[in-house]
Amino acid sequence: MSQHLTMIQAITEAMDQKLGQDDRVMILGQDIGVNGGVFRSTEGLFEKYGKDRVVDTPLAEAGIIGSAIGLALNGMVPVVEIQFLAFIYPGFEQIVSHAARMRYRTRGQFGVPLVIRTPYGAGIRGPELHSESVETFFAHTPGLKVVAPSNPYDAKGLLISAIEDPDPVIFLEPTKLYRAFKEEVPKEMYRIPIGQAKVVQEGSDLTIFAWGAMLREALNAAKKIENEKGWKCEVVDLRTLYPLDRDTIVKSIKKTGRGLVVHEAHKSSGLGAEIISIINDEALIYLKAPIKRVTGFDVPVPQFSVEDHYLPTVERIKQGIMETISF
Amino acid sequence: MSQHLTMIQAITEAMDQKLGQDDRVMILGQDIGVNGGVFRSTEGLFEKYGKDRVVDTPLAEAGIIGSAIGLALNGMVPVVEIQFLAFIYPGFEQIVSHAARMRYRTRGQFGVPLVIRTPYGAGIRGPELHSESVETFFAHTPGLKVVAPSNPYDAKGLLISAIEDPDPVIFLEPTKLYRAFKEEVPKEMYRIPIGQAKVVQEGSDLTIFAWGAMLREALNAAKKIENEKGWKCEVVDLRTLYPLDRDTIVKSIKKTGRGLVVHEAHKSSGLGAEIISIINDEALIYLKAPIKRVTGFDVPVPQFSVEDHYLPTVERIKQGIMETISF
Amino acid sequence: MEKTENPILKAYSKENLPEMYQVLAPNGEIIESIDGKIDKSLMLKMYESMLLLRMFDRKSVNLQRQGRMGTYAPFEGQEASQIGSAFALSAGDWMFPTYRDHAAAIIHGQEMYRVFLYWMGHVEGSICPEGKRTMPPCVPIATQMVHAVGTAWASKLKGEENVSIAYFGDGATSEGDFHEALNFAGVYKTPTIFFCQNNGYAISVPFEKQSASKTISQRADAYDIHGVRVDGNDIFAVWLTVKEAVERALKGEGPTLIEAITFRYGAHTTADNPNIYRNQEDISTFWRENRDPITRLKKLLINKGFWNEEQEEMVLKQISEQIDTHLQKAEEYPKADPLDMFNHVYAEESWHINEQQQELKQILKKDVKK
Amino acid sequence: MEKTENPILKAYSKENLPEMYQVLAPNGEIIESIDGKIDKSLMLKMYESMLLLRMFDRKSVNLQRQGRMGTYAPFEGQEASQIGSAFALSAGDWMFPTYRDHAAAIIHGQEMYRVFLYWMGHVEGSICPEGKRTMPPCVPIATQMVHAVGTAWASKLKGEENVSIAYFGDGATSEGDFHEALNFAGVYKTPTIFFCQNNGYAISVPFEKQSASKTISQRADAYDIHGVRVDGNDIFAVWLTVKEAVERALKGEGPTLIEAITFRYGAHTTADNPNIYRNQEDISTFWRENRDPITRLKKLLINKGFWNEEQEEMVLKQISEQIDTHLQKAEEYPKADPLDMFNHVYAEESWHINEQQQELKQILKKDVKK
Ligand SMILES: Cc1ncc(C[n+]2csc(CCOP(=O)(O)OP(=O)(O)O)c2C)c(N)n1
Ligand SMILES: Cc1ncc(C[n+]2csc(CCOP(=O)(O)OP(=O)(O)O)c2C)c(N)n1
Ligand SMILES: [Mg+2]
Ligand SMILES: [Mg+2]
Repeated sequence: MSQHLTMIQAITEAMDQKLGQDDRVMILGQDIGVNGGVFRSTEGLFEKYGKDRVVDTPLAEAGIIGSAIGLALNGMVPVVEIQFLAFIYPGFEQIVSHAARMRYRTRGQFGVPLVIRTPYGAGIRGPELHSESVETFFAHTPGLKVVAPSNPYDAKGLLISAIEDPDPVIFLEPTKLYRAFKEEVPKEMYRIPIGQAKVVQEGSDLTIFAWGAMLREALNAAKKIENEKGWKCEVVDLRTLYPLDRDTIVKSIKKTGRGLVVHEAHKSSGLGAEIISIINDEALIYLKAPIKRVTGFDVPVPQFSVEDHYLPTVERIKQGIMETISF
Repeated sequence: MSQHLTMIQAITEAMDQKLGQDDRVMILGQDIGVNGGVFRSTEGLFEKYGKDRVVDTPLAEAGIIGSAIGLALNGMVPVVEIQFLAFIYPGFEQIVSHAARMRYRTRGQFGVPLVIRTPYGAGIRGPELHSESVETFFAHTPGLKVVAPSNPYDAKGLLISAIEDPDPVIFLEPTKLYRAFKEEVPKEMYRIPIGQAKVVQEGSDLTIFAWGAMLREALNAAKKIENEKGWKCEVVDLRTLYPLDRDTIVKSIKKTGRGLVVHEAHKSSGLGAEIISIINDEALIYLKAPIKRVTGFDVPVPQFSVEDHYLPTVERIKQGIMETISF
Repeated sequence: MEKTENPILKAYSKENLPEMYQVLAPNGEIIESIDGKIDKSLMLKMYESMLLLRMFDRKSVNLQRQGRMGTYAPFEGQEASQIGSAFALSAGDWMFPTYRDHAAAIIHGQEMYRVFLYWMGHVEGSICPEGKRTMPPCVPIATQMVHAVGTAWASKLKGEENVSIAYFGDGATSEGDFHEALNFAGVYKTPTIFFCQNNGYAISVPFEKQSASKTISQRADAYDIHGVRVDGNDIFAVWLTVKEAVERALKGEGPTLIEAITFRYGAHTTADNPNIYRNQEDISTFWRENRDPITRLKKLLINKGFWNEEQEEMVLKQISEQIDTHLQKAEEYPKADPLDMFNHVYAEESWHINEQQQELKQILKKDVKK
Repeated sequence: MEKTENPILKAYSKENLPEMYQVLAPNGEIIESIDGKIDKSLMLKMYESMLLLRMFDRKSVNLQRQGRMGTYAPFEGQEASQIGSAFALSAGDWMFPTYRDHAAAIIHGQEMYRVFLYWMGHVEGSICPEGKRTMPPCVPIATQMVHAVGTAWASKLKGEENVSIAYFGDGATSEGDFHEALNFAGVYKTPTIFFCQNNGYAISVPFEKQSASKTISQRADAYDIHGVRVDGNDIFAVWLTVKEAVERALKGEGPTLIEAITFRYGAHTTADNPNIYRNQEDISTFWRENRDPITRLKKLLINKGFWNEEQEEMVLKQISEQIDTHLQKAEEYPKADPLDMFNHVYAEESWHINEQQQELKQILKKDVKK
């Protein structure tokens, strides 16, 4: 059975179904209970599952994430919502020094099956620190997995996988896409494996790597460039940001010989750098041009009146494609 | 006038001289007062400058860094010591969401002239979380500068520059080198500009990029390879990790056509990736082989009985060089 | 749907009243002598300021609704707390407000048009007038509290007679930074005032879910610093309390934690729907009718013959014009230049930022040509 | 060189004594009835355990000096706190110790040879016996406190009759995590015991520089949870206090914050030189002579005729053998395989880690060939 859902609805449904199916699953966060979440991602869950399983927590991220680690150690499967990605920092130590390392230091004796969901990214006219895209911090931390869906279908399937994963998963939800469009989403539970990218559009002239909200910009730019120049871009949705799906990345580049990474995060030490390095390792001789990065700039994500200029635009992506192809 | 100093002595001297010269300079941290620092980097300063300028703080990194931000806003020049790099996480939010952004959001009205010094890196048989090398976190944060000296001379000159810098500087001190060797260090104050790498050894066959404790491994490997194979490696000490000195990186690669990055940090999204991406951008066509990364592995820095195997070794670097040259 | 009882009503209930300092009762009566402390002119200044800032706040909510401003965090109901506290400060004092403390900030020298610019997402919305120490609104909860320790500490070290005040909410008291700030201030006896507006809610979360502790002021004891609980809708009580805290701070007696009991009538921000988590209609009406900070002062002023409806009308007209002037200034303010985002990342220029600025410049030129 | 006065002596001074729970006085006298609570066999178990762990601790310091172990954090002087508290637990309870709490951990089921392995930097030094819930030593200060909230919360949700106990020091009380943990435990009334060993110092920093507050137990009031101050060198008082906290927790009455006043005789770790920051000789001698947890119990046992020097000698010999057996086991334990570092990063394998493991394998093979 199928239905049309926004991404936020797909996310709610994933949590709803896991809560229904598995007693160990709990949702924790600020305003996620009675209020149903500031983005309404947990709407109805408090009423349905009660205050012990859908928990309005105090305003303290280390407390939330740290106690979720404890819950996970003792048999629960906590799904934490952090209200915006930048507000994860007070809990950063708990993530990096504990969640990511517990299995390792106890040689598998204790694991932390924890999911941390958080809206991320710009483009919603948010106030300061509501638009960050710091996936690099987590993609540089062994022991974590990092996921970022670009559409409702993937969001549901990836979130179910994340909740079922025995290890901590940072689940980044592109705020801008929460209600941007609806899509066919199966009613039943299904899983999209963590660690697998997806070739969203086949092409032969150049590969665009993107994820989250940038995927649509990539697709738009690809369409425009095809109309204008006739070049066919392959578009790869990475979906999992750590560990990266190297095979899909390399295979595509070997085919097209040209590539471009689009991300919201700052350019310097953004994930684009890792993708380029993987290509450098595996497919250098296939390259007909440098892999271009079209990214957020190396400035703090600015106030929203200029955020659209901070973000990669179709125009900038197109220009990147042209420069790469005419290199 | 000159003297032979270890790196830790050079660091103490830089602080001593700045404290002596500039009333606004203060040192803050755990055990840095009466005790002179757990590595003795502030030895004698408490006695010389008193408890108001060399301050034993409570055990709370957000409190230390946050109040140092306030001190900096109100005219002081705080130099904070964090006892080990991994213990910076409780203060991570203060660094990323405040120190790095204050100048930006107030359009230059308020700056944060703050230095955060911290020992980093493995190889000292330290307990868990005493050996991290997470420079990436800071090198991905616009508004910060990141510095890592590899020798006593640079340590003193860079620390004086950092203290005089109007912006926040993360000053990473390779623990392993604190007392590893002595070097001629001028008695007088001098500065090494932030943002400039240094070609430590000229060569023509391949460039090795390194910093901190890895520089010596790089030099050792270069020497060995020259003896064994006759290949001449150029060795570049990056010294400043953010912003990177692109010109020096690119110039060297254009000359040698081959490169290798050595760092302690995990490979995935380590700084090596950014260096490779800069080369990809600027010098792809000069490349005769992929730029190799010889780095810490993508695992939590392990317990010390095996840490030497986690760290890049001369053997691994040599092998990397051979693979690159015979590509 | 479980709607939690309003915890603030509990705070106001008889049992709790004894520990809550009150001077001007909700019915407009003075219940503790203010002779020689608060004169007519100060009363009028307080009153007019509250009127001004209530109008400002309502205007802002409207501007957001009309799409002329982004999300906005209203403070209606909290005027006495913010204005009473700000009135107790001197010009050189350091103020660390949150996203909701525009009334305090404006009293302390911030300009209204800047606040508009801030919520319009302008890059220059966080500047305060030259020489002022009214810091930008702090967004990450509780983080500003340690800054106010640092600035106060520096004042003390330099022998400058200034205090630092940090504003924060009831929710903020759960964050680790709250604890670290109070503890540091206690250790270094910094002239810091921790001013908590306990409006009963952190967005949707009532204080009883935030902590098992009954009051916030009691936490001062954990650090052996001074703590006070005050009726935050009583501008006299707030002013007197903060004034005393300032004096204590300047005498070297260290920090004070103040819990001001208040209430926000409206939504957490314009993006929030309070009806989901509280009986918004009932509870706001109750507060407006029984506890309003402006009404109670008005009653006093009228009783004393200091004020009448004519004056009110005139002042409201002036206020309206004043706000419009600021709005005009904000809306006519040069549009933010996207290229500005590359400035002030560092004091000095850096190659990578310069190049990225050039890159965007080229793109923007192209856009214009099209 | 300023050497700060020992703040712990102050804590032990007359004025403070009233609020510090004591049962077994330093002179070996029982000052509060323990009838029906502590019998001979428990006393002897406590005593022998303290002997064992003191020997273990001294052995460890020696092993470090001989280069057979890495840096080590000694606990000599704190045996009553650690052992008394651990004795009050049940097998299924969750324990979150720090780097200094090996006595507690060993009583709660950790094996001595594992502790040796831990400080030898072995990759398998953090495992506890199958089925036990003695967690690895926590290194980042105060971070384990929230874990003990979480595990206790889960016990409560599952209806399991277990408490969780977090060990931490006086220094840890300054971290934000301390505050968040106590607050969360208060809100969810979790069966958590926060056991603070106030040994007066965080490395070199005396508690008076850590906070302006006089005690740590008083902080419980900030969260409306239960707080107690106990003589941490009095194993009976510690045991009774923790037992009561366990009962309270299991009755659903929520968490307890316990401040146990104690002292470490030695260095912070073997890398530390305490002479720099305190009159190590004077102060340790004072404590050893006047407050030692073992001596005072021994006095009682001898007075009661439960113990004599012969027994002591015999037990010490047994202990020494027992420790040697564990040491041998640790030293003969298969050397850590460098390739192990690639295991257990995730439950499932990942290409990048597998390849890196292969890479190192090749390098190691080469090394062997040479
Ligand atoms: C560290 C952090 N976590 C979460 C948020 C999201 N957030 C913004 S306001 C708010 C509630 C604050 O409540 P309170 O402190 O009572 O202040 P009030 O809004 O009532 O004035 C939350 C959770 C944030 N800004 N920062
Ligand atoms: C977050 C963090 N900051 C700093 C350190 C370094 N450090 C290790 S032990 C210690 C002192 C701890 O003192 P206390 O809590 O009193 O425990 P004790 O060592 O006395 O048992 C410090 C500062 C750390 N491990 N973690
Ligand atoms: Mg509030
Ligand atoms: Mg201690």
